[in-house]
Amino acid sequence: MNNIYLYSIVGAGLFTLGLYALISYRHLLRKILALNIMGSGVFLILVALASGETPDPVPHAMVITGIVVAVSASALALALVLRVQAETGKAELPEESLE
Amino acid sequence: MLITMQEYPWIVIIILLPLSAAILSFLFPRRVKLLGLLLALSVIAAVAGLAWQVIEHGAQRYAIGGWAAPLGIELYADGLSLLMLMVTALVCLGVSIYSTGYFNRAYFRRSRAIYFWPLWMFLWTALNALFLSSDIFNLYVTLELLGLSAVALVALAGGADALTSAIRYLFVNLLGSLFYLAGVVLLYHRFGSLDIAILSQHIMSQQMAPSPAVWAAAGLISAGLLLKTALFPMHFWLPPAHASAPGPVSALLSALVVKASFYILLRLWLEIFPVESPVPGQLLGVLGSIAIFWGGIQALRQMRLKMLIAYSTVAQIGYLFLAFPLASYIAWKGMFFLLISHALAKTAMFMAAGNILHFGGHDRIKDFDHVVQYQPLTSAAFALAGISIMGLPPSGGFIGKWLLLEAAVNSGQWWLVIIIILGSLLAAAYIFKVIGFAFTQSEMSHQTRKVPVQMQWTALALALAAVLLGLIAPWPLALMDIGLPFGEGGSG
Amino acid sequence: MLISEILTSLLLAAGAFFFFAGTVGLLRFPDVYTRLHALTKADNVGLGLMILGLALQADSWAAAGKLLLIWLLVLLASASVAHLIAKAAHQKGIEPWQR
Amino acid sequence: MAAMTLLPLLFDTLLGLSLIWLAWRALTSTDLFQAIVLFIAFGLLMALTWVRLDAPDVAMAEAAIGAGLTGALLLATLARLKANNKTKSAPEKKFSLLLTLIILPVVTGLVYVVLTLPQNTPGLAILVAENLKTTGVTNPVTAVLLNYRGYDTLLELAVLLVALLGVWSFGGVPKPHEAYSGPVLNMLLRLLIPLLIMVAGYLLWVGANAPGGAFQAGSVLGAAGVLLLLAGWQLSTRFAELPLRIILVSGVVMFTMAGIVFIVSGRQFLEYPPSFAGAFILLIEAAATLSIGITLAALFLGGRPGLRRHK
Repeated sequence: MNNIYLYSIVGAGLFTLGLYALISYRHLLRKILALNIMGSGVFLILVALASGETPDPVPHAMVITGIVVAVSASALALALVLRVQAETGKAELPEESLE
Repeated sequence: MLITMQEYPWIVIIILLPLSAAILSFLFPRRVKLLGLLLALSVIAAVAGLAWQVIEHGAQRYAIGGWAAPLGIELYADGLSLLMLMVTALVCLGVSIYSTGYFNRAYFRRSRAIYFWPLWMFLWTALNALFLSSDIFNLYVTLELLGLSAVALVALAGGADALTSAIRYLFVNLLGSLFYLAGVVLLYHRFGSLDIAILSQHIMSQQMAPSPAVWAAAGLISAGLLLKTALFPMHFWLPPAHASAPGPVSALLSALVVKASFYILLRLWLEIFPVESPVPGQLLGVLGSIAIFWGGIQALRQMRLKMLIAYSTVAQIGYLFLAFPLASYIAWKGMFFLLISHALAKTAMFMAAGNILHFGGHDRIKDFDHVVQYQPLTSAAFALAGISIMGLPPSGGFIGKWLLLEAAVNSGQWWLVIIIILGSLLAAAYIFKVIGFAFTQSEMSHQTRKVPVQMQWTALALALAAVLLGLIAPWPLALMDIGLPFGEGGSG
Repeated sequence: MLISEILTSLLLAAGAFFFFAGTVGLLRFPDVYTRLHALTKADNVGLGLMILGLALQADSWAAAGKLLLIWLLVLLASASVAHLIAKAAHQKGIEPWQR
Repeated sequence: MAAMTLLPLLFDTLLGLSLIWLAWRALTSTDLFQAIVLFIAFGLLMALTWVRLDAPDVAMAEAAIGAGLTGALLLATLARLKANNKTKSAPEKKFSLLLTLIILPVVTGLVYVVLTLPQNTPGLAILVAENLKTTGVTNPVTAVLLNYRGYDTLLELAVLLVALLGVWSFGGVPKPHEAYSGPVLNMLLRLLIPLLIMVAGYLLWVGANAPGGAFQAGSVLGAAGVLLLLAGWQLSTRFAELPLRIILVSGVVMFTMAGIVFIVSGRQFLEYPPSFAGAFILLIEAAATLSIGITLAALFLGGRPGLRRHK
């Protein structure tokens, strides 16, 4: 049963790895990659904890829904990146002024 | 065998109406404006039907697919969700009339304008589904639907700053949803169910210290939702997004979209999170008060009217969080009433700003040119909405702030009293600044454009509604008592 | 049935060896064309051996047939992809490596 | 005996470590193209992990949508970005020390909390299994997706539609891919496209009682669409307007109409009559497969097909 905990720890690791990359990199494509990896991390925790002797199908359905939502969000984000680059000439977020 | 009038499943009809209208307006782009008006009227009728059912028989629970709670998804309509549905219906009626004037050929490129209607109706579907759902994973899906349609609507304006603020808004939305989902995962594996009612029974029943999973879930969900509600440290994305969006879209964002994630936080906070220690409440109260000051001061400094109104939203959201340290029965009701009146007032304000932008071609406050003379209705709308934001009697804002003051005095937290009053003074300052400039004329004259009449009247009507809300206050306040959080389980 | 298990593990080992050879080729060879050559050749043979080994364990002829279909598909895909990459590289003007 | 139980553990740790390592390399590599390729490899390893956690449905969805389609979208965007932008952006770090101080407690907190969660709680598995008979399908995941939590799937199809609406609302004429239509690609198309469509049909049909279903079938159909678009195939403008839109919304429309039919016949919204449940689910899944496939291909195209090329 310890592979449940192994994969959920890997999931937690992916979540925080993605969070770190999302915040620290300015290129928009990297941010989209980071978000996808964070999503995979959360889904991994969700299914890993449910994979005991009686595999629970509800988390599987939730993850499939999550994957489709993630791909639609990524598609919208990528189209936006192209538009931002067309308008502002660079595919990076301007330096956020925190006021 | 057609089911009789009372048993009409209004709760489902309210979600299906905007969904089918969105699909129809996607299929037949030429008849979008008619569809928008028809949708607004039919949803108001459906909300009235649901209101009648809820008042007669109390909170409504509807198991979708015929499967009861732990297995299936349940919809739940009580006083809180009913009020939110009513405000959404009112605001969206105003937006549908306003948009027939705003998105005409002269002002907005036709190829872009036809996408406003289906996206807006999907946003309305997401709002209705969110206010009625009692399943936390379903709330995640509605939050995503809400976020994606809001981002697409912001990007509709098409300028460089609109697009950069749209993509920043998208990343903030996705990050918030992922944090929320992480919290849902922990709750599901701890209690084996996704339904709010069942979860609250589990958590309330085990009186011993809640396990770390519940605390972590509460923290993650709150962090995600606070990011989406733009509370003080995480508000950086709101002003550019709300200011650079098209007129009716910024009204929708400030009035409803930001409140939707707050609504979920409120419902989960009252029913699921076992908050014994006052520390989280105090923390939210402190962040709220900093938001009031920060938003107010930044609003005073702004050159552009729409940025000023966006920062006023940041400040008013701070007010909503003042109820958490009080956590008394009056405080929750006062805060919720403030939420409703702010929705109406802020929609009227952004519509007025849209009119001025449409009239003069710019919204630089310094260069307002005879706005009062040429745009009497719009200036009146802005002034009336300002009364409700400032909290002057008899407006709804006044009643909300008064109840909060009362709760603060009863619980003896005087620092809150001071903050509420100072916040109102700050609000008065930046609103009078705008009204002052409305009377002046600027040196350089620029050619003005005629503002369609329906845009002016809707702004005025919603501003009037925000003010008159204070007069009919007892009815909505009584309505809040139906259902869970305030009714039986009301804390305090 | 000990024999089929031994046979399967032998085939799997051989397949793994070919994959290993393909990877070494990828790392060691100087330019894109030779790497493509090494990868597609070695991996296809490796996969063929592995599929053969697994087909022995398959519980029905239909499953064995599906495994074979997988191998044919991979053959088709990797051959045409290798051609496309080589063509794109050539159009980009990458000269094949001369000693 | 110990060796046999050790092997899966070794494999799992190896898989877990390579997941983390691939994700780290993908996020911090200097070249964006390399980052995307590593991300696709990460997606495939994720699919392998789902198989290890005995979730075959999720594995197929992850491989087809998570790795395949998202990778194709990323590569297409990078190609369009590369046209006028340097992609060698070294990932300069900003306030990284402060960040690690924030991130570290988050990860330790998460790991600690995950470890305290009780092991193999059955969750809703027993409930799903008990009522499986009346759902009309025997594959529990399809039962949850289409019957128990069908409302989630309806909203999720709406999310996909909103994403497409957003992409179309940005305007922008889709730059036609410079078609590499050489003889080899055409031969590949002639063989693969019919096979992909047949596999999609098979996945849709088998979804009722084995891993498969609307989303996996839809993504295979989407992959076929992407392949066609890459070969420079153009949708004739006659179909670009209403017929295309009807197919795009067919999934959501079929789901809602079925729900309304159930209400009119006196049941709850989306409450399938047990005797016809299987037939209704197959009907809805067929419409959903079609709309998901075409939507994913249209997302890859990145703009409204059939737009007049006004220069």
